[in-house]
Amino acid sequence: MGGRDATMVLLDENGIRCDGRKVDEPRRIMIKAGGLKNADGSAYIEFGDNKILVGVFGPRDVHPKHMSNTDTGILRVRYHMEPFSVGERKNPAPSRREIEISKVIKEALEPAVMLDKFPRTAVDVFIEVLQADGGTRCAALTAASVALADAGIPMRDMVAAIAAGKVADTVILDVNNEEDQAGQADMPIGYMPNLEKITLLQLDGVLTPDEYKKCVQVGVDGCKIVYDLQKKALQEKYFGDGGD
Amino acid sequence: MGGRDATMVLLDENGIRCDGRKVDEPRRIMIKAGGLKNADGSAYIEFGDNKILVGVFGPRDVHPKHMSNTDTGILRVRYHMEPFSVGERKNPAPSRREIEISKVIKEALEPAVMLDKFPRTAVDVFIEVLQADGGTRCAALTAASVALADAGIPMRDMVAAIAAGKVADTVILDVNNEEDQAGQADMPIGYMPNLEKITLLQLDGVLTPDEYKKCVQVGVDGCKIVYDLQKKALQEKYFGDGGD
Amino acid sequence: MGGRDATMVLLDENGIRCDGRKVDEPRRIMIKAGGLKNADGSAYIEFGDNKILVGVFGPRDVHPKHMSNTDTGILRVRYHMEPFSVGERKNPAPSRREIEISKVIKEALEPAVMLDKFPRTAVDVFIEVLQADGGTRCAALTAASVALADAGIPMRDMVAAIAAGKVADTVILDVNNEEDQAGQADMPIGYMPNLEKITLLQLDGVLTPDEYKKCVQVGVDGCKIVYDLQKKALQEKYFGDGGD
Amino acid sequence: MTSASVIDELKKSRILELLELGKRVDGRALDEPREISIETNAIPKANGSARVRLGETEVICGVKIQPDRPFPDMGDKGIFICTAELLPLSHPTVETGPPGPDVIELARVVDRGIRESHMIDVSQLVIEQNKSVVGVFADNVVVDYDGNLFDACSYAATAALLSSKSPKWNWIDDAPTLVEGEDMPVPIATIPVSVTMGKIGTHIIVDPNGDEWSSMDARITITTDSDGNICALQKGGSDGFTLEEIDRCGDLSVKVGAKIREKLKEAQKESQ
Amino acid sequence: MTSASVIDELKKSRILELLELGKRVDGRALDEPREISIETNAIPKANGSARVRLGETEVICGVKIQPDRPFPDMGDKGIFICTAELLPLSHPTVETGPPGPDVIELARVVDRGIRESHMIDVSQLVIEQNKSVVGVFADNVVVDYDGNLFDACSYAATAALLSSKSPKWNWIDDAPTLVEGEDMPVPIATIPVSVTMGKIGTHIIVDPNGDEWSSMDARITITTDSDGNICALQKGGSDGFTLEEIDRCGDLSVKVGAKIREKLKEAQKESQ
Amino acid sequence: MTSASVIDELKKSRILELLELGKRVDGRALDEPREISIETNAIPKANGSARVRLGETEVICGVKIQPDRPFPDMGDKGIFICTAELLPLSHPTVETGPPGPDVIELARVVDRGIRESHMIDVSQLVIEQNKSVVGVFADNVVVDYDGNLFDACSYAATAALLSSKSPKWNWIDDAPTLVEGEDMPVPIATIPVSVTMGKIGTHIIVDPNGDEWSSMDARITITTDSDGNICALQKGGSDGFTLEEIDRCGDLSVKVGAKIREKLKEAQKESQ
Repeated sequence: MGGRDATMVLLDENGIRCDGRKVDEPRRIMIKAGGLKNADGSAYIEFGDNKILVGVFGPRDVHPKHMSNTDTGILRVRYHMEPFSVGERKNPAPSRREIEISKVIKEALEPAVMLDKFPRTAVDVFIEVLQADGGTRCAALTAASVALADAGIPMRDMVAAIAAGKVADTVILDVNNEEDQAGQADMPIGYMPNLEKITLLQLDGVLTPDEYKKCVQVGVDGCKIVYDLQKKALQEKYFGDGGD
Repeated sequence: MGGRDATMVLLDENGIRCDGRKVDEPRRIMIKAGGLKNADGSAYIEFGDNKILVGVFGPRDVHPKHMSNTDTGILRVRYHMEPFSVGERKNPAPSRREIEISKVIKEALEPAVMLDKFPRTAVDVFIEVLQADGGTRCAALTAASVALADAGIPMRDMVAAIAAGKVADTVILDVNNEEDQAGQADMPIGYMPNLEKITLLQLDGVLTPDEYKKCVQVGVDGCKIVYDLQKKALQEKYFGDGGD
Repeated sequence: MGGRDATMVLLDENGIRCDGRKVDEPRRIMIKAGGLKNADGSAYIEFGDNKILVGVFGPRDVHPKHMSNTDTGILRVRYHMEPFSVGERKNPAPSRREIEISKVIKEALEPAVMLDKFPRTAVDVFIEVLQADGGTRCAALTAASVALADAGIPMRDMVAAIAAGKVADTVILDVNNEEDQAGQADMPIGYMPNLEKITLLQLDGVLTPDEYKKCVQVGVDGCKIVYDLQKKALQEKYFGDGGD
Repeated sequence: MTSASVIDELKKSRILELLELGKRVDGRALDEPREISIETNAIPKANGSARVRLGETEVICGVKIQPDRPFPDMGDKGIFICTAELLPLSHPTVETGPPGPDVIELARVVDRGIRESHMIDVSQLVIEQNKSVVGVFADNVVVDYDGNLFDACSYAATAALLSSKSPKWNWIDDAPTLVEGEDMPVPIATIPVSVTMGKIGTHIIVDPNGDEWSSMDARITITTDSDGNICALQKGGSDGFTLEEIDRCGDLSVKVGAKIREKLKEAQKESQ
Repeated sequence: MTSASVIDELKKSRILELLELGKRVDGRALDEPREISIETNAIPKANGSARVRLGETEVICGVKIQPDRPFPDMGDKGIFICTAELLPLSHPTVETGPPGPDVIELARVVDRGIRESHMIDVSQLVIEQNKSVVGVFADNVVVDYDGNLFDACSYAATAALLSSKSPKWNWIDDAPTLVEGEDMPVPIATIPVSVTMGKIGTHIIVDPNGDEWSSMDARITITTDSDGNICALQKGGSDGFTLEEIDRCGDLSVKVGAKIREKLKEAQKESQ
Repeated sequence: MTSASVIDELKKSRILELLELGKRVDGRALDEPREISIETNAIPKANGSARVRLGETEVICGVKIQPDRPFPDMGDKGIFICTAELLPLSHPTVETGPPGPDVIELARVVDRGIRESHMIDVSQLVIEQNKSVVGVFADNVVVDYDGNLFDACSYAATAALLSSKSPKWNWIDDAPTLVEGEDMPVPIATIPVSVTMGKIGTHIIVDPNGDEWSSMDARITITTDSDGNICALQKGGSDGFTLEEIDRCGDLSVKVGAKIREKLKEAQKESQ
């Protein structure tokens, strides 16, 4: 972070970003509920150039038994990147980055899922990144919420996610890969619009206290846009339309 | 496969191979039943320059219990090469090749073993390649059959094995290391002569459909030669003679 | 071993060693009983430039159960070096050397601990080498005995440890790092002064049979010095003085 | 993917009953593979890719092409590696963690079928002899499981390779240096096609679906090349084949393989 | 460190009860961190080191500085890596073996806080461009656990780095060669301070101790630099924060961080 | 190899009873090793090899000699590594998988005995200083277990090394290049012999067999060189030795070792 590549123009004099977007404009987002045949629920998302598939199984028995909890269900999340999803072929072994993101997404989903409705059992969320651009964790979290809903898991709300950030001293919405590499800050945000709670929040890069507050606000507003697309995807699957 | 080394003469004008054999002539094969003191059954084979030791334990309890099967016994096979068995010292960790060959040999032995006679238990076959030439899997499978018989495991038949192949556009029996490296095709075959069933079959290299059929036939005929040597080895141990 | 570095003067004409000590003089040894808050017992030792922390837990339940013993308690020891404890940063994965030393220290402590007093349970000894000089295993064993005593584990005796060795054809006490690298022999010794038993003994390097016997004697005498310091450390903690 | 439940036993009986009448559970002829759909360039950022559906089995293959160091004593040849992985979302029984023997065999058989056909001419993949070569990695991931991963992965990898464009590198200042704008197709010598057959009782069926897969006694995967020659084979499962059955499987693999090769050629054309 | 015993439930009730009255179990104000003691040069043979006590949590950090090969495409930058490990003597529940997700997250958050602040100017850590760089490794080990390892490890690593002296190497005969007697401080650009806050019910508390840690619903770790800017953040735990709470935590991190930065500066001075 | 069954207890009582009478279960004197048979060149394709039977314990050692890169700061020395592995066919209790502490100790003690004797003169194993050296790898595999693997592996490795022929390499074009037809014996400086003694009650016995091994309270392995000096030692087991016992074991190792060294020399002669 922090002006890594000074030669790239991230924001031109008209306030237009390197991929033609305005500062508060998200990339193209396409969400599809369902699609997988064997999973209990699934979703597919294209978020800019990210392509991510999520499958959900459960509630189902936990093996070994002692990993289960008599009071509550447990949520298990695996975030995984395909070898061909990134620039240089990724080693198939799970990286420390993948393990951390799995944990962060799990904790972002937990407030949304009514775990107490299925004690002793587990719900498994398998996230597969087929093609990665900037912001895979937000795209993954967004799709995971839809897949959980598609699986009929009881939920308090859905988590919508998008990143805010800073390039050329300007707060922007939805950081892409170039902006993440060459920009000044990247702040992924996951938000439940109905419950008004931020459940995922991270930051890499330098922000003044004021920029920090602005980023959070811009991110939360962006999540509301994403949330509408999540609902639309579910409506399309279950009612055959886009909610119009 | 496929003419890897054009400079080597694999078959001369008199139909003699690089190690002096005729096209349908196996290498020197020596099989000994028994030999190990702690194993329930064992065998040692020299097949050309291959030197392979096999030990069998069981039927015995399975740990952990849930790996066992109440209806049938299970066969477990480990094919393992010593660090000093090959040209360049082998890393001691099990390779993917060893794991695949273990599975292929296991499935080649299963039709011969009366697994239903020992439900809930396991028979373990440990194959140790002390020195490798071409065709270790055939030699190993041949010796494993003898070791199982030596352990008194109830069997429908023994599996005899040998490779057919193609060098200099000619179908040959019992591919050696040079022929495997520089030749055109290698087809390991495992065969139960009494039940007339092929239980191991693999192929690397290019064959016309006619050559394919000829290879299988040549391999099956070779297995019958190996089978006689297996029986002789058991007779030698249990009746003190070579069955003559 | 064996004169690895001929240029270093390990013993001068006055019988003074490279760090100014006499041949039968140990390095500065400081032992502190207790110190850790969560461990059931603990000790800290500075032995020359070695700095080692030991924590003890137990007797406590064993998981999985089948690892426990209905007749006796079990002792488990882990010897572990921090990445920053040695010259070149150590890879965090446990090395084969660490696994062997863990076993050697465990077997050196077992004769001192009344394992039969706590059947079905385990006592865990965790040794952390913060800074390594020559002789970490002796320092670790010495501190582990004190930590076991501090945890109130019933003991027959304490094990005191120090190395004897050979430099410039002379038998010496308490081999330091330079003497270990450039000297002729290193013999770590663990000894229970009350029970008069040697419970740890290793040797790297060449000794005549006479030197061998002399080394053992010098080491045993050194252990008695260490033993007094162990007792003093416990007295200081439990009676507020150094036993004077 | 093993099982021994009552339901499974009933399924197997039903499958066998139908086979005695010359029929299959899904209405196919015994020598008829399921419908194949091939979508190339599913992963645009990869150098090549394909999403293949074989009935309800679905596989995505992405190809990455990048400079690599040659293997010892192989300094005049590039590298080709094909892998296969069962994603846990493909079936409720799939476990995460290191691959077991089944998946290792799958990956090695798919790799060998393509490698032994000499589809990729690795002698053309050298940047600087003994120092730097081109590595071609075709990684398959299974996203939905309904039997016969061998063929589904093989078709996905082959289609992905046929659609691949390789960048070009020159050897400058002791390092491989990318030459912009010179992407070229990967050098292809033949199109391998694997055909997997299951044996249930005494019946041989082509392209077993998931229920057939868990009911079968043995299987055989035979790969043929564009000349109709046989270039790789793997027998599996806990029963054997007669000599006559092996011959028949060979013929089937040539016949069925030829039809599937046409589909792969079509997909290649569409990708360009 | 998870638990669900009756005692734990009682503890949580008691903690929450007190918080309703504006009090904490150990008498601190809600925005008050525990006492911090910093001892530098605890490991004299390392290039830098510190032993930090945050209440009864205790961490030792040792810094090793040595030549290394640069990461690919990063030939003009040195290497900085910060790790964290829970030693099994730090708490009866700690297990040996490879680190679990909790410890991996801990290490990565501590590393990122320091890395993103640009504390270490890695562009000055080059011995020979593209061939040899200086690697700075700050390894934390936890020797006593009483909650909030994020901050304890962060302070230990920062104090250890502030006290570090780096050897100098020249590039001679294709190898990095040590120049004797030219040890210099590591190039430091700013002093990052992480502040971790827990959320219990609707209360935000700074620097949760062990009992508070196992009772809290969510947490947030915010790192600020010497300019009072925010440079890294990690939310954790199974609940969320309101927008207002996030803003408040940002303000708290600046305010509390500034005080702790003074302590780190003092420790740096004492170490020289 | 641990056990606590009733049979084991009975065996131990019987062994101890006999020892009180000065006798052993298999009729040997207390200071008498079992019969040793040594067959060299058991693995003709290796650079050296031996199959050693010590009573009913049987070990095969193969030596591989090949160019390698030197260890850091050891550019003027070749590499010698000796390993040991218990094959699962050697005893019903042996498990596959990564080696446990027992096997790691075994391998390290066997390696150290040979290494510390300076048997192999590694300073002669340099192809090109700092760049390429000769690596000598002596890998032991245990094929039948009946106690005292320390000595059986040590004799197998020593006999295999004594029978080894090393190829020669020259440094040509920045690579080690094999010189045909110049195989030479490995440079040998001394012949180490390890002697392992068990302590049962107050009795010291040489070369414990399997039943004695599982009954003994402690053990000691002492390696001597051709000059009759002691060059390596390892105490093991859950009891201690008195000073007097340690002295006596030293004497025994010299005396017994000298006889075994003669057998190794014979085997070396026969191998040539």
